[in-house]
Amino acid sequence: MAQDVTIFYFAALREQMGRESETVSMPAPSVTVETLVGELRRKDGVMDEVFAASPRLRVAINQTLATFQDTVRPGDELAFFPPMTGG
Amino acid sequence: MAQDVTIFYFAALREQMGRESETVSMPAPSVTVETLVGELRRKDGVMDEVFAASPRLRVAINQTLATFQDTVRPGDELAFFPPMTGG
Amino acid sequence: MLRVLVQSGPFEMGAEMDRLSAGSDRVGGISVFMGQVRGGPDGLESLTLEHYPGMTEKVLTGLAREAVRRFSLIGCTLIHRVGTLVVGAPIVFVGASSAHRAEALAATNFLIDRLKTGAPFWKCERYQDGRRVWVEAREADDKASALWG
Amino acid sequence: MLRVLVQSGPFEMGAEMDRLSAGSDRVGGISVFMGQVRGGPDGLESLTLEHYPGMTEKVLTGLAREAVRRFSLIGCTLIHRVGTLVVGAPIVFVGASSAHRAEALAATNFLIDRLKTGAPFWKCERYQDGRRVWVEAREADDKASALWG
Repeated sequence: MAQDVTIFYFAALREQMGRESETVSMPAPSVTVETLVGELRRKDGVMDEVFAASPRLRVAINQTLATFQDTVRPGDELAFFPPMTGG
Repeated sequence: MAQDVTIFYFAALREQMGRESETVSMPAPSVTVETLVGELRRKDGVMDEVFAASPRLRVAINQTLATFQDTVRPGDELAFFPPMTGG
Repeated sequence: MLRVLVQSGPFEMGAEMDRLSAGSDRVGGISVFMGQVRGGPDGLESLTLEHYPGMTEKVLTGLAREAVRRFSLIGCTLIHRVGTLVVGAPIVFVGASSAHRAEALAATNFLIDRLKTGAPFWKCERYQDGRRVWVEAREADDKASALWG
Repeated sequence: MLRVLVQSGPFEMGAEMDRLSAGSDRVGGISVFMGQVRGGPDGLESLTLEHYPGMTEKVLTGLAREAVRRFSLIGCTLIHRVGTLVVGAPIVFVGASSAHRAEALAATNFLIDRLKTGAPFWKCERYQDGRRVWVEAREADDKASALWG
Protein backbone atom coordinates (compact mmCIF):
# COMPACT_ATOMS: atom_id res chain seq x y z
CA MET A 1 0.00 0.00 0.00
CA ALA A 2 2.75 2.45 0.92
CA GLN A 3 4.23 1.60 -2.48
CA ASP A 4 1.05 2.66 -4.31
CA VAL A 5 0.21 5.70 -6.41
CA THR A 6 -3.25 6.75 -7.49
CA ILE A 7 -3.75 7.70 -11.14
CA PHE A 8 -6.60 9.77 -12.58
CA TYR A 9 -7.50 10.06 -16.25
CA PHE A 10 -9.55 12.94 -17.65
CA ALA A 11 -11.65 13.86 -20.67
CA ALA A 12 -11.04 11.94 -23.93
CA LEU A 13 -8.24 10.00 -22.24
CA ARG A 14 -10.60 8.81 -19.51
CA GLU A 15 -13.02 7.53 -22.15
CA GLN A 16 -10.26 5.83 -24.13
CA MET A 17 -8.83 4.18 -21.01
CA GLY A 18 -12.29 3.05 -19.99
CA ARG A 19 -11.67 4.08 -16.37
CA GLU A 20 -11.29 7.33 -14.45
CA SER A 21 -8.84 6.21 -11.82
CA GLU A 22 -6.77 3.29 -10.58
CA THR A 23 -4.17 2.46 -7.99
CA VAL A 24 -0.87 1.02 -9.19
CA SER A 25 2.25 -0.27 -7.46
CA MET A 26 5.53 1.55 -7.86
CA PRO A 27 8.28 -0.50 -9.56
CA ALA A 28 10.78 1.29 -7.24
CA PRO A 29 10.47 3.82 -4.37
CA SER A 30 11.32 6.73 -6.65
CA VAL A 31 10.94 6.77 -10.44
CA THR A 32 10.27 9.32 -13.14
CA VAL A 33 6.79 9.58 -14.64
CA GLU A 34 8.32 8.30 -17.88
CA THR A 35 9.70 5.16 -16.23
CA LEU A 36 6.45 4.47 -14.42
CA VAL A 37 4.41 4.93 -17.60
CA GLY A 38 6.79 2.65 -19.51
CA GLU A 39 6.37 -0.01 -16.85
CA LEU A 40 2.56 0.27 -16.87
CA ARG A 41 2.36 0.22 -20.67
CA ARG A 42 4.36 -3.02 -20.80
CA LYS A 43 1.72 -4.68 -18.63
CA ASP A 44 -1.42 -3.01 -20.04
CA GLY A 45 -2.23 -3.28 -23.73
CA VAL A 46 -5.08 -0.71 -23.63
CA MET A 47 -2.92 1.86 -21.92
CA ASP A 48 -0.08 1.20 -24.34
CA GLU A 49 -2.33 1.79 -27.33
CA VAL A 50 -4.06 4.86 -25.88
CA PHE A 51 -0.83 6.55 -24.75
CA ALA A 52 0.86 5.80 -28.10
CA ALA A 53 -2.05 7.58 -29.86
CA SER A 54 -1.89 10.63 -27.54
CA PRO A 55 1.46 12.36 -28.10
CA ARG A 56 0.45 15.61 -26.35
CA LEU A 57 -0.62 14.15 -23.00
CA ARG A 58 -0.09 16.29 -19.91
CA VAL A 59 0.70 15.02 -16.43
CA ALA A 60 0.07 16.44 -12.96
CA ILE A 61 1.70 15.21 -9.76
CA ASN A 62 -0.24 15.99 -6.61
CA GLN A 63 -2.51 18.36 -8.54
CA THR A 64 0.37 20.43 -9.94
CA LEU A 65 1.37 20.37 -13.61
CA ALA A 66 4.58 18.37 -14.04
CA THR A 67 6.70 16.83 -16.78
CA PHE A 68 7.39 13.21 -17.67
CA GLN A 69 10.91 13.71 -16.25
CA ASP A 70 9.62 14.60 -12.78
CA THR A 71 9.87 12.10 -9.93
CA VAL A 72 6.93 10.09 -8.58
CA ARG A 73 7.01 8.90 -4.99
CA PRO A 74 4.79 6.41 -3.13
CA GLY A 75 1.52 7.99 -2.06
CA ASP A 76 1.55 10.57 -4.85
CA GLU A 77 -1.58 11.44 -6.81
CA LEU A 78 -0.89 11.29 -10.55
CA ALA A 79 -3.16 12.50 -13.33
CA PHE A 80 -2.93 12.23 -17.11
CA PHE A 81 -5.02 14.31 -19.48
CA PRO A 82 -5.16 15.95 -22.95
CA PRO A 83 -4.24 19.63 -23.42
CA MET A 84 -6.68 21.72 -21.40
CA THR A 85 -9.52 23.64 -23.06
CA GLY A 86 -11.06 25.91 -20.44
CA GLY A 87 -12.44 29.42 -20.58
CA MET B 1 -28.79 87.35 -38.72
CA ALA B 2 -27.81 85.17 -41.69
CA GLN B 3 -24.27 86.45 -41.07
CA ASP B 4 -24.25 85.13 -37.51
CA VAL B 5 -22.54 82.17 -35.89
CA THR B 6 -23.30 80.80 -32.47
CA ILE B 7 -20.36 80.04 -30.19
CA PHE B 8 -20.40 77.73 -27.16
CA TYR B 9 -17.74 77.58 -24.47
CA PHE B 10 -17.29 74.56 -22.20
CA ALA B 11 -15.71 73.59 -18.89
CA ALA B 12 -12.88 75.78 -17.54
CA LEU B 13 -13.08 77.94 -20.67
CA ARG B 14 -16.76 78.62 -20.02
CA GLU B 15 -15.95 79.77 -16.50
CA GLN B 16 -13.05 81.95 -17.65
CA MET B 17 -15.14 83.55 -20.39
CA GLY B 18 -17.94 84.18 -17.92
CA ARG B 19 -20.55 82.96 -20.45
CA GLU B 20 -21.57 79.69 -22.02
CA SER B 21 -22.64 80.92 -25.42
CA GLU B 22 -22.96 83.96 -27.60
CA THR B 23 -23.87 84.94 -31.13
CA VAL B 24 -21.33 86.87 -33.17
CA SER B 25 -21.31 88.41 -36.62
CA MET B 26 -19.03 87.05 -39.31
CA PRO B 27 -16.42 89.52 -40.56
CA ALA B 28 -16.85 87.90 -44.03
CA PRO B 29 -19.12 85.16 -45.46
CA SER B 30 -16.41 82.56 -45.18
CA VAL B 31 -13.39 82.73 -42.87
CA THR B 32 -11.14 80.28 -41.04
CA VAL B 33 -11.65 79.70 -37.33
CA GLU B 34 -8.29 81.37 -36.80
CA THR B 35 -9.34 84.54 -38.63
CA LEU B 36 -12.67 84.70 -36.80
CA VAL B 37 -10.99 84.20 -33.43
CA GLY B 38 -8.39 86.88 -34.26
CA GLU B 39 -11.19 89.29 -35.13
CA LEU B 40 -13.13 88.52 -31.92
CA ARG B 41 -10.03 88.79 -29.71
CA ARG B 42 -9.26 92.24 -31.09
CA LYS B 43 -12.68 93.44 -29.90
CA ASP B 44 -12.93 91.50 -26.62
CA GLY B 45 -10.25 91.91 -23.96
CA VAL B 46 -11.53 89.01 -21.81
CA MET B 47 -11.54 86.62 -24.72
CA ASP B 48 -8.09 87.79 -25.79
CA GLU B 49 -6.68 87.15 -22.34
CA VAL B 50 -8.44 83.78 -21.86
CA PHE B 51 -7.50 82.43 -25.30
CA ALA B 52 -3.87 83.60 -24.89
CA ALA B 53 -3.69 81.61 -21.62
CA SER B 54 -5.19 78.45 -23.21
CA PRO B 55 -2.77 77.21 -25.85
CA ARG B 56 -4.37 73.75 -26.18
CA LEU B 57 -7.94 74.84 -26.95
CA ARG B 58 -9.98 72.58 -29.20
CA VAL B 59 -12.67 73.69 -31.63
CA ALA B 60 -15.75 72.00 -33.05
CA ILE B 61 -17.75 73.20 -36.05
CA ASN B 62 -21.36 71.98 -36.15
CA GLN B 63 -20.61 69.47 -33.38
CA THR B 64 -17.67 67.89 -35.21
CA LEU B 65 -14.05 68.30 -34.09
CA ALA B 66 -12.25 70.71 -36.41
CA THR B 67 -9.02 72.67 -36.65
CA PHE B 68 -8.35 76.40 -36.49
CA GLN B 69 -7.65 76.25 -40.25
CA ASP B 70 -11.13 74.97 -41.07
CA THR B 71 -13.72 77.29 -42.60
CA VAL B 72 -16.65 78.81 -40.72
CA ARG B 73 -19.79 79.78 -42.61
CA PRO B 74 -22.83 81.82 -41.56
CA GLY B 75 -25.25 79.79 -39.48
CA ASP B 76 -22.55 77.44 -38.19
CA GLU B 77 -22.41 76.33 -34.58
CA LEU B 78 -18.93 76.82 -33.16
CA ALA B 79 -17.62 75.52 -29.85
CA PHE B 80 -14.35 76.06 -28.01
CA PHE B 81 -13.17 73.89 -25.14
CA PRO B 82 -10.14 72.51 -23.29
CA PRO B 83 -8.80 69.01 -24.10
CA MET B 84 -11.52 66.49 -23.27
CA THR B 85 -11.36 64.35 -20.13
CA GLY B 86 -14.10 61.75 -20.40
CA GLY B 87 -14.25 58.12 -19.43
CA MET C 1 -26.83 46.10 -31.86
CA LEU C 2 -25.71 49.55 -30.85
CA ARG C 3 -26.74 51.08 -27.54
CA VAL C 4 -25.51 54.59 -26.76
CA LEU C 5 -26.74 56.54 -23.75
CA VAL C 6 -25.79 59.81 -22.09
CA GLN C 7 -27.62 60.15 -18.82
CA SER C 8 -27.39 61.59 -15.32
CA GLY C 9 -28.85 58.53 -13.60
CA PRO C 10 -27.07 55.27 -12.82
CA PHE C 11 -27.03 52.25 -15.11
CA GLU C 12 -27.69 48.64 -14.16
CA MET C 13 -24.59 46.63 -14.90
CA GLY C 14 -26.27 43.23 -14.72
CA ALA C 15 -29.01 44.25 -17.12
CA GLU C 16 -26.47 45.75 -19.51
CA MET C 17 -24.40 42.58 -19.50
CA ASP C 18 -27.50 40.44 -20.01
CA ARG C 19 -28.44 42.57 -23.00
CA LEU C 20 -25.03 41.98 -24.60
CA SER C 21 -25.13 38.31 -23.71
CA ALA C 22 -28.64 37.63 -25.01
CA GLY C 23 -28.22 39.61 -28.21
CA SER C 24 -27.46 36.58 -30.39
CA ASP C 25 -26.58 32.91 -29.95
CA ARG C 26 -23.43 33.66 -31.99
CA VAL C 27 -21.99 35.59 -29.05
CA GLY C 28 -19.06 33.72 -27.49
CA GLY C 29 -17.45 36.53 -25.48
CA ILE C 30 -18.51 39.72 -23.75
CA SER C 31 -16.02 42.25 -22.52
CA VAL C 32 -16.99 45.12 -20.28
CA PHE C 33 -15.22 48.06 -18.68
CA MET C 34 -16.75 50.21 -16.00
CA GLY C 35 -15.15 53.39 -14.72
CA GLN C 36 -16.10 54.92 -11.41
CA VAL C 37 -15.15 57.93 -9.28
CA ARG C 38 -11.96 56.96 -7.47
CA GLY C 39 -11.53 58.19 -3.91
CA GLY C 40 -8.23 58.60 -2.19
CA PRO C 41 -6.15 60.32 0.45
CA ASP C 42 -6.43 63.65 -1.39
CA GLY C 43 -9.97 64.06 -0.10
CA LEU C 44 -11.88 63.97 -3.37
CA GLU C 45 -15.61 64.22 -2.71
CA SER C 46 -17.22 64.26 -6.15
CA LEU C 47 -16.73 64.85 -9.85
CA THR C 48 -18.99 67.00 -11.96
CA LEU C 49 -19.13 65.86 -15.56
CA GLU C 50 -19.95 68.52 -18.10
CA HIS C 51 -20.60 67.63 -21.73
CA TYR C 52 -21.63 69.10 -25.08
CA PRO C 53 -25.20 67.91 -25.64
CA GLY C 54 -25.75 66.81 -29.21
CA MET C 55 -22.07 66.47 -30.06
CA THR C 56 -21.60 63.90 -27.27
CA GLU C 57 -24.23 61.55 -28.71
CA LYS C 58 -22.81 61.99 -32.23
CA VAL C 59 -19.26 61.20 -31.12
CA LEU C 60 -20.26 58.20 -29.02
CA THR C 61 -22.42 56.74 -31.79
CA GLY C 62 -19.56 57.22 -34.25
CA LEU C 63 -17.16 55.50 -31.85
CA ALA C 64 -19.51 52.56 -31.32
CA ARG C 65 -20.01 52.17 -35.08
CA GLU C 66 -16.26 52.27 -35.66
CA ALA C 67 -15.71 49.59 -33.02
CA VAL C 68 -18.39 47.33 -34.52
CA ARG C 69 -16.79 47.61 -37.97
CA ARG C 70 -13.19 47.31 -36.80
CA PHE C 71 -13.68 44.37 -34.43
CA SER C 72 -16.66 42.60 -36.08
CA LEU C 73 -18.73 43.10 -32.96
CA ILE C 74 -22.20 41.65 -32.53
CA GLY C 75 -23.19 44.16 -29.85
CA CYS C 76 -21.72 47.37 -28.50
CA THR C 77 -22.92 49.46 -25.55
CA LEU C 78 -21.63 52.86 -24.45
CA ILE C 79 -23.18 54.59 -21.46
CA HIS C 80 -21.69 57.78 -20.04
CA ARG C 81 -23.08 59.65 -17.08
CA VAL C 82 -23.05 63.43 -16.67
CA GLY C 83 -23.67 65.71 -13.71
CA THR C 84 -22.31 65.39 -10.19
CA LEU C 85 -21.09 61.95 -9.13
CA VAL C 86 -19.72 61.12 -5.68
CA VAL C 87 -16.77 58.85 -4.89
CA GLY C 88 -17.64 55.26 -5.77
CA ALA C 89 -20.29 56.21 -8.32
CA PRO C 90 -20.14 54.62 -11.79
CA ILE C 91 -19.22 57.07 -14.59
CA VAL C 92 -18.92 55.03 -17.75
CA PHE C 93 -19.90 51.61 -19.06
CA VAL C 94 -18.28 50.18 -22.18
CA GLY C 95 -19.37 46.77 -23.44
CA ALA C 96 -18.67 44.68 -26.53
CA SER C 97 -19.83 41.24 -27.61
CA SER C 98 -18.35 39.10 -30.37
CA ALA C 99 -18.03 35.52 -31.57
CA HIS C 100 -14.49 35.13 -30.18
CA ARG C 101 -12.89 36.67 -27.13
CA ALA C 102 -10.06 38.61 -28.79
CA GLU C 103 -12.37 40.98 -30.66
CA ALA C 104 -14.54 41.90 -27.67
CA LEU C 105 -11.47 42.47 -25.47
CA ALA C 106 -9.70 44.62 -28.08
CA ALA C 107 -12.86 46.63 -28.75
CA THR C 108 -13.28 47.47 -25.05
CA ASN C 109 -9.69 48.70 -24.87
CA PHE C 110 -10.18 50.74 -28.03
CA LEU C 111 -13.45 52.29 -26.86
CA ILE C 112 -12.23 53.38 -23.45
CA ASP C 113 -8.99 54.79 -24.89
CA ARG C 114 -10.93 56.82 -27.46
CA LEU C 115 -13.60 57.92 -24.98
CA LYS C 116 -10.99 59.46 -22.68
CA THR C 117 -9.76 62.03 -25.17
CA GLY C 118 -12.19 62.05 -28.09
CA ALA C 119 -15.62 62.64 -26.61
CA PRO C 120 -16.72 66.08 -25.35
CA PHE C 121 -16.73 65.44 -21.60
CA TRP C 122 -14.93 67.47 -18.97
CA LYS C 123 -14.45 66.59 -15.31
CA CYS C 124 -14.38 69.09 -12.48
CA GLU C 125 -13.22 67.69 -9.13
CA ARG C 126 -14.57 68.86 -5.83
CA TYR C 127 -12.57 68.23 -2.64
CA GLN C 128 -13.67 68.03 0.98
CA ASP C 129 -11.96 71.37 1.70
CA GLY C 130 -14.16 73.01 -0.96
CA ARG C 131 -11.53 73.29 -3.72
CA ARG C 132 -12.76 72.86 -7.29
CA VAL C 133 -10.26 71.67 -9.89
CA TRP C 134 -10.79 71.01 -13.60
CA VAL C 135 -9.09 67.74 -14.49
CA GLU C 136 -6.20 68.23 -16.90
CA ALA C 137 -5.95 65.98 -19.94
CA ARG C 138 -3.19 63.38 -19.50
CA GLU C 139 -0.59 62.98 -22.21
CA ALA C 140 -0.64 59.21 -21.57
CA ASP C 141 -4.33 59.17 -22.56
CA ASP C 142 -3.59 60.97 -25.83
CA LYS C 143 -0.88 58.44 -26.59
CA ALA C 144 -3.12 55.48 -25.76
CA SER C 145 -5.79 56.82 -28.11
CA ALA C 146 -3.28 57.58 -30.88
CA LEU C 147 -1.98 53.99 -30.82
CA TRP C 148 -5.27 52.84 -32.41
CA GLY C 149 -4.40 54.87 -35.54
CA MET D 1 -10.06 40.60 -2.50
CA LEU D 2 -9.88 37.26 -4.24
CA ARG D 3 -13.01 35.38 -5.24
CA VAL D 4 -12.57 32.01 -6.94
CA LEU D 5 -15.51 29.70 -7.63
CA VAL D 6 -15.97 26.46 -9.55
CA GLN D 7 -19.66 25.66 -9.79
CA SER D 8 -22.29 24.03 -11.93
CA GLY D 9 -24.90 26.73 -11.39
CA PRO D 10 -25.05 30.12 -13.09
CA PHE D 11 -23.50 33.29 -11.68
CA GLU D 12 -25.12 36.69 -11.38
CA MET D 13 -23.16 39.14 -13.45
CA GLY D 14 -24.62 42.27 -11.89
CA ALA D 15 -23.89 41.09 -8.37
CA GLU D 16 -20.35 40.10 -9.35
CA MET D 17 -19.69 43.50 -10.88
CA ASP D 18 -21.15 45.26 -7.85
CA ARG D 19 -18.85 43.23 -5.61
CA LEU D 20 -15.79 44.37 -7.58
CA SER D 21 -17.08 47.93 -7.71
CA ALA D 22 -17.89 48.24 -4.02
CA GLY D 23 -14.70 46.57 -2.80
CA SER D 24 -12.86 49.79 -2.07
CA ASP D 25 -13.27 53.51 -2.78
CA ARG D 26 -9.80 53.33 -4.40
CA VAL D 27 -11.29 51.40 -7.32
CA GLY D 28 -11.32 53.51 -10.49
CA GLY D 29 -11.82 50.81 -13.11
CA ILE D 30 -13.41 47.39 -13.38
CA SER D 31 -12.82 45.12 -16.31
CA VAL D 32 -14.83 41.99 -16.90
CA PHE D 33 -14.88 39.22 -19.46
CA MET D 34 -17.66 36.69 -19.74
CA GLY D 35 -17.50 33.66 -22.02
CA GLN D 36 -20.61 31.77 -23.07
CA VAL D 37 -21.50 28.75 -25.19
CA ARG D 38 -21.50 30.00 -28.80
CA GLY D 39 -24.11 28.60 -31.13
CA GLY D 40 -23.78 28.48 -34.87
CA PRO D 41 -24.69 26.84 -38.14
CA ASP D 42 -22.86 23.63 -37.16
CA GLY D 43 -25.76 22.67 -34.88
CA LEU D 44 -24.00 22.76 -31.51
CA GLU D 45 -26.46 22.00 -28.75
CA SER D 46 -24.40 22.00 -25.57
CA LEU D 47 -20.94 21.75 -24.04
CA THR D 48 -20.06 19.49 -21.16
CA LEU D 49 -17.24 20.84 -19.05
CA GLU D 50 -15.18 18.30 -17.16
CA HIS D 51 -12.57 19.36 -14.64
CA TYR D 52 -10.09 18.01 -12.08
CA PRO D 53 -11.64 18.79 -8.69
CA GLY D 54 -9.05 20.06 -6.26
CA MET D 55 -6.46 20.94 -8.89
CA THR D 56 -8.90 23.33 -10.59
CA GLU D 57 -9.36 25.42 -7.45
CA LYS D 58 -5.60 25.43 -6.80
CA VAL D 59 -4.78 26.57 -10.33
CA LEU D 60 -7.47 29.27 -10.40
CA THR D 61 -6.46 30.64 -7.01
CA GLY D 62 -2.83 30.71 -8.15
CA LEU D 63 -3.82 32.54 -11.33
CA ALA D 64 -5.88 35.11 -9.42
CA ARG D 65 -3.00 35.70 -6.96
CA GLU D 66 -0.55 36.13 -9.82
CA ALA D 67 -2.85 38.66 -11.51
CA VAL D 68 -3.28 40.66 -8.29
CA ARG D 69 0.50 40.84 -7.83
CA ARG D 70 1.36 41.51 -11.45
CA PHE D 71 -1.27 44.19 -12.11
CA SER D 72 -1.67 45.67 -8.59
CA LEU D 73 -5.31 44.70 -8.55
CA ILE D 74 -7.67 45.63 -5.74
CA GLY D 75 -10.12 42.82 -6.50
CA CYS D 76 -10.07 39.76 -8.70
CA THR D 77 -12.92 37.32 -9.41
CA LEU D 78 -12.74 34.05 -11.31
CA ILE D 79 -15.84 31.92 -11.73
CA HIS D 80 -15.84 28.85 -13.95
CA ARG D 81 -18.82 26.60 -14.49
CA VAL D 82 -18.66 22.85 -14.99
CA GLY D 83 -21.18 20.30 -16.19
CA THR D 84 -23.48 20.53 -19.20
CA LEU D 85 -24.20 24.01 -20.55
CA VAL D 86 -26.50 24.76 -23.48
CA VAL D 87 -25.92 27.32 -26.23
CA GLY D 88 -26.10 30.84 -24.79
CA ALA D 89 -25.22 29.75 -21.25
CA PRO D 90 -22.41 31.58 -19.43
CA ILE D 91 -19.25 29.48 -18.90
CA VAL D 92 -16.70 31.76 -17.33
CA PHE D 93 -16.55 35.12 -15.57
CA VAL D 94 -13.24 36.96 -15.15
CA GLY D 95 -13.20 40.28 -13.33
CA ALA D 96 -10.50 42.67 -12.13
CA SER D 97 -10.64 46.00 -10.32
CA SER D 98 -7.81 48.50 -9.96
CA ALA D 99 -7.12 52.17 -9.34
CA HIS D 100 -6.47 52.90 -13.02
CA ARG D 101 -8.01 51.36 -16.10
CA ALA D 102 -4.89 49.94 -17.76
CA GLU D 103 -4.21 47.42 -14.98
CA ALA D 104 -7.74 46.03 -14.81
CA LEU D 105 -7.93 45.70 -18.60
CA ALA D 106 -4.53 43.99 -18.87
CA ALA D 107 -5.35 41.64 -15.99
CA THR D 108 -8.57 40.50 -17.66
CA ASN D 109 -6.70 39.72 -20.87
CA PHE D 110 -4.02 37.87 -18.91
CA LEU D 111 -6.51 35.83 -16.90
CA ILE D 112 -8.61 34.66 -19.81
CA ASP D 113 -5.52 33.79 -21.87
CA ARG D 114 -4.11 31.71 -19.01
CA LEU D 115 -7.44 30.09 -18.16
CA LYS D 116 -7.82 28.74 -21.68
CA THR D 117 -4.75 26.53 -21.57
CA GLY D 118 -3.54 26.42 -17.97
CA ALA D 119 -6.50 25.29 -15.90
CA PRO D 120 -7.69 21.66 -15.88
CA PHE D 121 -10.95 22.01 -17.82
CA TRP D 122 -11.96 20.03 -20.89
CA LYS D 123 -14.91 20.70 -23.18
CA CYS D 124 -16.95 18.04 -24.91
CA GLU D 125 -19.35 19.33 -27.57
CA ARG D 126 -22.69 17.75 -28.28
CA TYR D 127 -24.43 18.41 -31.60
CA GLN D 128 -28.09 18.20 -32.59
CA ASP D 129 -27.37 15.07 -34.64
CA GLY D 130 -26.06 13.36 -31.50
CA ARG D 131 -22.33 13.60 -32.25
CA ARG D 132 -20.01 14.13 -29.28
CA VAL D 133 -16.65 15.80 -29.94
CA TRP D 134 -13.89 16.65 -27.47
CA VAL D 135 -12.66 20.18 -28.20
CA GLU D 136 -9.04 20.23 -29.39
CA ALA D 137 -6.66 22.71 -27.81
CA ARG D 138 -5.93 25.58 -30.20
CA GLU D 139 -2.33 26.53 -30.92
CA ALA D 140 -3.39 30.19 -30.98
CA ASP D 141 -4.48 29.85 -27.34
CA ASP D 142 -1.11 28.39 -26.33
CA LYS D 143 0.62 31.29 -28.03
CA ALA D 144 -1.63 33.89 -26.39
CA SER D 145 -0.87 32.39 -22.99
CA ALA D 146 2.87 32.15 -23.67
CA LEU D 147 3.02 35.86 -24.55
CA TRP D 148 2.51 36.69 -20.86
CA GLY D 149 5.86 35.05 -20.05
